[in-house]
Amino acid sequence: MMFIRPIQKEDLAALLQLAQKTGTGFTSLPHNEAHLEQRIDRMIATWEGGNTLADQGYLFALVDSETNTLVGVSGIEVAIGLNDPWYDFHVGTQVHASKELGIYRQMKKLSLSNDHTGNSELCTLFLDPDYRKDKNGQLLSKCRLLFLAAFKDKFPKRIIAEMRGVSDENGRSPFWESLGRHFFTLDFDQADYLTGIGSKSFIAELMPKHAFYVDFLTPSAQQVIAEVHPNTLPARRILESEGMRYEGYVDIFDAGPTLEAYTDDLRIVKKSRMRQVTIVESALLGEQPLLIGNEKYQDFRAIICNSQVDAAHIYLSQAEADALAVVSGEQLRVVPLFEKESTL
Amino acid sequence: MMFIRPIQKEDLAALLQLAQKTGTGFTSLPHNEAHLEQRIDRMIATWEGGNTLADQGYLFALVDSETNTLVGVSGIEVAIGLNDPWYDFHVGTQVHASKELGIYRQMKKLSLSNDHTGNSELCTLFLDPDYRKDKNGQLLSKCRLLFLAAFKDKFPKRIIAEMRGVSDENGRSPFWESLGRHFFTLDFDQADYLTGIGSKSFIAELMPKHAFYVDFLTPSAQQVIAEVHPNTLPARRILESEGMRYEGYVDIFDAGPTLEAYTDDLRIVKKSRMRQVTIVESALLGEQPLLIGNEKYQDFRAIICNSQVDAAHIYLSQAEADALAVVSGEQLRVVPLFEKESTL
Amino acid sequence: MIILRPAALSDISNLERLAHESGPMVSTLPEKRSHLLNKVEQSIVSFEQDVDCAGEESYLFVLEETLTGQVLGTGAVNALAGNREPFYSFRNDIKVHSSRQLNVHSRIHALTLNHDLSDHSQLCSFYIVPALAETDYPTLITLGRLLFMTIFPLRFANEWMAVLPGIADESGRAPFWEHVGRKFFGIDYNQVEYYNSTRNSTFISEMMPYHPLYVALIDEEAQAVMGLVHQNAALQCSLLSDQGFEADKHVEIFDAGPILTAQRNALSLCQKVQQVKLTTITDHVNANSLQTFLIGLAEGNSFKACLVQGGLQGNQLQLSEYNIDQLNLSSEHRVFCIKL
Amino acid sequence: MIILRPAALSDISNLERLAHESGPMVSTLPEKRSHLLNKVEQSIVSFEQDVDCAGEESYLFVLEETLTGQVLGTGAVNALAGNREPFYSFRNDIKVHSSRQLNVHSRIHALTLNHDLSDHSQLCSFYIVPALAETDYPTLITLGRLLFMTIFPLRFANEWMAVLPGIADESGRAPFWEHVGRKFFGIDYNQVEYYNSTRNSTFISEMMPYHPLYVALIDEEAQAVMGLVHQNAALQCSLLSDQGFEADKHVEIFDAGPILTAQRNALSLCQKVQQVKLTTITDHVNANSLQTFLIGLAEGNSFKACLVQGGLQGNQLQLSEYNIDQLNLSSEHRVFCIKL
Repeated sequence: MMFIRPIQKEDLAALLQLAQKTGTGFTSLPHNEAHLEQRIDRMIATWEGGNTLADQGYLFALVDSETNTLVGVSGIEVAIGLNDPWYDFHVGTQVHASKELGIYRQMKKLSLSNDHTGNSELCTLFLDPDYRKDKNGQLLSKCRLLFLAAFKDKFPKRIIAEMRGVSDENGRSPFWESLGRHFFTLDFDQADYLTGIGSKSFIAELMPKHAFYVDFLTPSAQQVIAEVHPNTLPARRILESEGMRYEGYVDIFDAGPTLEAYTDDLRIVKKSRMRQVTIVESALLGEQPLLIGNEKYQDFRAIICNSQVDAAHIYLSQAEADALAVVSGEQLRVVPLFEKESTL
Repeated sequence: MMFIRPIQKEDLAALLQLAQKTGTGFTSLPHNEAHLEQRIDRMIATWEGGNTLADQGYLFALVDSETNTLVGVSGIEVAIGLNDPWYDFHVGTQVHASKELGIYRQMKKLSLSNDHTGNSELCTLFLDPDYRKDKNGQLLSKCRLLFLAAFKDKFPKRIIAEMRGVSDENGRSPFWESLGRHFFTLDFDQADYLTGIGSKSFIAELMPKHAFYVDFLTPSAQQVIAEVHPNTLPARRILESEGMRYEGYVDIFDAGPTLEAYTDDLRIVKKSRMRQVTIVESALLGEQPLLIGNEKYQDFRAIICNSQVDAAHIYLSQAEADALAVVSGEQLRVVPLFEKESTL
Repeated sequence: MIILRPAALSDISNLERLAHESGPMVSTLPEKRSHLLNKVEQSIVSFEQDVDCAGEESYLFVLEETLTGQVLGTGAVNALAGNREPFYSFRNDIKVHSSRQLNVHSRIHALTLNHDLSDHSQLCSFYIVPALAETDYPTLITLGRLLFMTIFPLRFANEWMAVLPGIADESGRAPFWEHVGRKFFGIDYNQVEYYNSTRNSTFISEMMPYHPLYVALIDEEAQAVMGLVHQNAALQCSLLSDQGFEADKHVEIFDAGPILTAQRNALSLCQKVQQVKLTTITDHVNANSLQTFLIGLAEGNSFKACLVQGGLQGNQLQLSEYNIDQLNLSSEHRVFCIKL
Repeated sequence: MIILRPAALSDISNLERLAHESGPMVSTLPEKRSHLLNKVEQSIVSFEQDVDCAGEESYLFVLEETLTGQVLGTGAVNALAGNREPFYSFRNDIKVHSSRQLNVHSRIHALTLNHDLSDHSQLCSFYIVPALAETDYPTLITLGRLLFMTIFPLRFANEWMAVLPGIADESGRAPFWEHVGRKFFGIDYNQVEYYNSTRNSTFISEMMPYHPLYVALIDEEAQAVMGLVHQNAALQCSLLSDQGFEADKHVEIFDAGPILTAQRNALSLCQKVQQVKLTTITDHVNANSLQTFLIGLAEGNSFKACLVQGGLQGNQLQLSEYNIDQLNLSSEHRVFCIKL
């Protein structure tokens, strides 16, 4: 069975191995042992209550209980931009109009912004390619929202997620070629790597500080603004189905969209309900897949299963209860896995 | 009975009389006959299908059926900023940080924006003071959202409403005194009047074109950013309960908040349902006040009443059906008047 | 004899013809009769007024062949480039972007819409018929105006400038406009040049960006022509450069043509001009020793200039009797000369 | 005799004392010994190098009483204000906001962070002990440096500038800082001046606004001091102004003190300086006819300057035998003088 738990110190080797499988455009899990170890330590310190807001973050591990191996991770940063500034481009509208000449022009412009300072960020989702099946991606992505629903008071009221933008098979981003390259002599790959190890703000210092018009970019750069890489489309769809939306902010390097929402508007926050655990010998299949998580902050667990559920109870097998680290009578947070399913 | 209908050519005199009762800070219903006549003509042309998008707008009249008098109006502009540019200030965040000096500063800045270009706008709500009772304000405000729910395809996907900002009993706006006055020699009253008659963009041309920091405004100006005038608080609460939110844009004169939403997110759009009219001799009171509108574009009507309603029907008295311009068997759009009420 | 003199109302038809010939190259010489008439009338008023501080005056000169009365060229001076309204240009600013960790200071060029030159006096509306392009008369039009400005310093600012036409092809396609202005206006270059010559400049603040435009983001074809002068104005450019005008960091906003600026006192003409008395050439002067002089004749507020052959001795400029006759001198005339 | 000469390593202790005395007024004279040492070493290297284009050189002079070896003042010149990094200032721009319908062109002042002055040569680190404030020696420090720059033109840019301290009270409270810089930095004026003298300027681009700051929105107390010079620097200011320096549209970014600029060739000192031969005063010269001269002695790359009483006849400057002895002349020395 696949389940989610907090990252642990012992996960370093597995995480490093996982990082090796990522490619260009995946900035937040660089193959760099010192960086990853520091990251794990910071996450553990957060769970232990030892970090200031600026340093708080959570990283969740997807574990295969059969083999007890870590096969994926996903994270939340609690409040971005409080150490290094957080940059993105705001896509604004500017109208140039002259009544006398009878001309009206509506132009898109991009301006460097720190507007998401202090928001939470969904980040670092990576799943071992061998496990890209059976709703594992759903679990890895959505467990974060379930955690957020359970511990809402530990998060600010807005959450964002940066989506990887368009690049070609050689890792060339049309947006970077048209914009960033003029301001910076690095290749996109290098810029991307620096970003992954937390040097994004260094690079942002060299980027255009004044607003500029989209019309001055190459057509291929214009086309990819707020578009995601084809491989990222499923991830985008998952988050959009959960209530996150593109609201006019894009990444400064590849122009991938920033999705955002008020946490209160997230489907999982609005629709998840508490149910009491009843352990049954042979669990009957319910009518729809459910995302289920416990309410234990330091030993958070989440799984997906088609359990039977009624107005007060959820019926689990012993194995499921074990994966969730609960015993009969405890409360679990439960929500349909998919938006389209009926409410509880 | 109070009911809503489209504005008519014959309403000019009544509208002019109503305009006389508004005060400073109510910019969109100036006491100016030519302006009001033109406005009515433009609205009628919209209903008759004769206007380009830029000129489309709707104005609804609240009528007391006892006396057949017009006692209030409320409007929607379909797509703002397509003739004259639409300006507001975007409230952004800028972070100044130096690792070496160990300094981190988060500052708010305001930038002139045309970002709402092409959005719809809820505008021009005014109710005769004698009629400020019995949910008349609710009807006048919410009938627009009901109209929008019924004719969604005629509107863009986002809608905004500008809320009147803070000014004192003499009509002095602290924000204007701290900012606008330096760039413009008019009093706030005059600027306000020019805005009402559609000259807002002339004034915007003189306003600061570059972003500036909120910290440079007087404390009293800083305090009123995104705050509404006490008299406008009820209007703000109504719109917020319907799903509109302040999202970081304020008026360039008085810094009143711009509320906004995707039309699809509006409660009335999401929760309104169709019910078939059944006329009953003596209508029984249902459990909650309902907002009810017909589906007739050119003869739109809306009322509030506590009708009985079941899964398929709504039970109305003859007088109510008359006010709604429907007969038995026709379909009406129905939604609980208040957010807190149970769904249909 | 060919002289440079203030335009008169009787020149209107001739000016109309020249404006038509000159086409879009001379944006400040409008084709429309009513606009030309305004320009001439404004010039007449400007000459008539006593001025002790540069203001809204605009002085229009024509090049006239005095025997036939033919008008062969034009040149104007605006006392202030931005008199009733700002004079806009693009300033090529350099912005340094610094990153401590990367130890980089990049120098980024950006064009900023500005009106720094509004308080400069402006040479404009230069045109000469093609037949005279290779003669000394372009020099007369250009240096004649500088001489006028030198002799009447109170009428002008201390800083002078001239906007030279930038690169555009015969069909009126200007690369800089295509890649910059067109994005904001959506109209042709000829069209905007016409608006520019006939409307007040408010439309520029309405339509043009107040954000700096990063040069690196401008199409290379347009970058390549920034600050380049149209070949038709090459002579103008070198005449002004020889005098001490320099292409600073400003370019014209529509075609990115160069804008030359100078401090009055730094101009060689201002340093070398001298007031002289005209005398008739005495027999013993050798014709070979004669040199070409630009002379300016000021009488009250009026001014004309021409080129003559003569010999300078002290403050005596010796001319042929024929030349002196043609100049129609009165005792009120002050005469200034400069050797070319 | 009191002379202006290049700083030597042996001056460090004296400089430390002066830096401590001068306090925050002279931001480019750091109190920290290691920084002072750097500055002196950089100066020594700069003097030793043959330079044919202004670069990273920085020249530090001290005012020395030669009998006692006491150091009584300092003055430095940076070959380029922004050598390895940009030199930032606020430029007071005027923006015109136009409205067609209202027929208004408002002129709006805004301060823009810029580094236009990076390529200017910069006079800095001026300090003199209070006891000499009323003497001619401040003049020696200031004009002596200008003379040095004039004699070694290849070492400097053609445009020179000096940043003068702006208004601050004795406790180090600068009104401009309180209402502007403090909003961005959240620290005291003394603190930022210390950073400014000891750190590279990247922190300025990190902390200061790249948007123009509208002057109208700045507190009036701060507006009132923009471009005003601190009373302690009034003499400096008038010395430089007399030479032809002008307060342009730039002010210092922390205290809004004036920044004076000049073109080298426009300075009266550059126009009047002459190379001379020193001779001994002959008996028949009347002591009353002696005048005060600034003289500069160049030998190879080295330079010193002092004030003397003498008489100038052609290219012969006659001094007393005593003075000539003190100057320690060699045959290699080139001598320049200017009458004060």
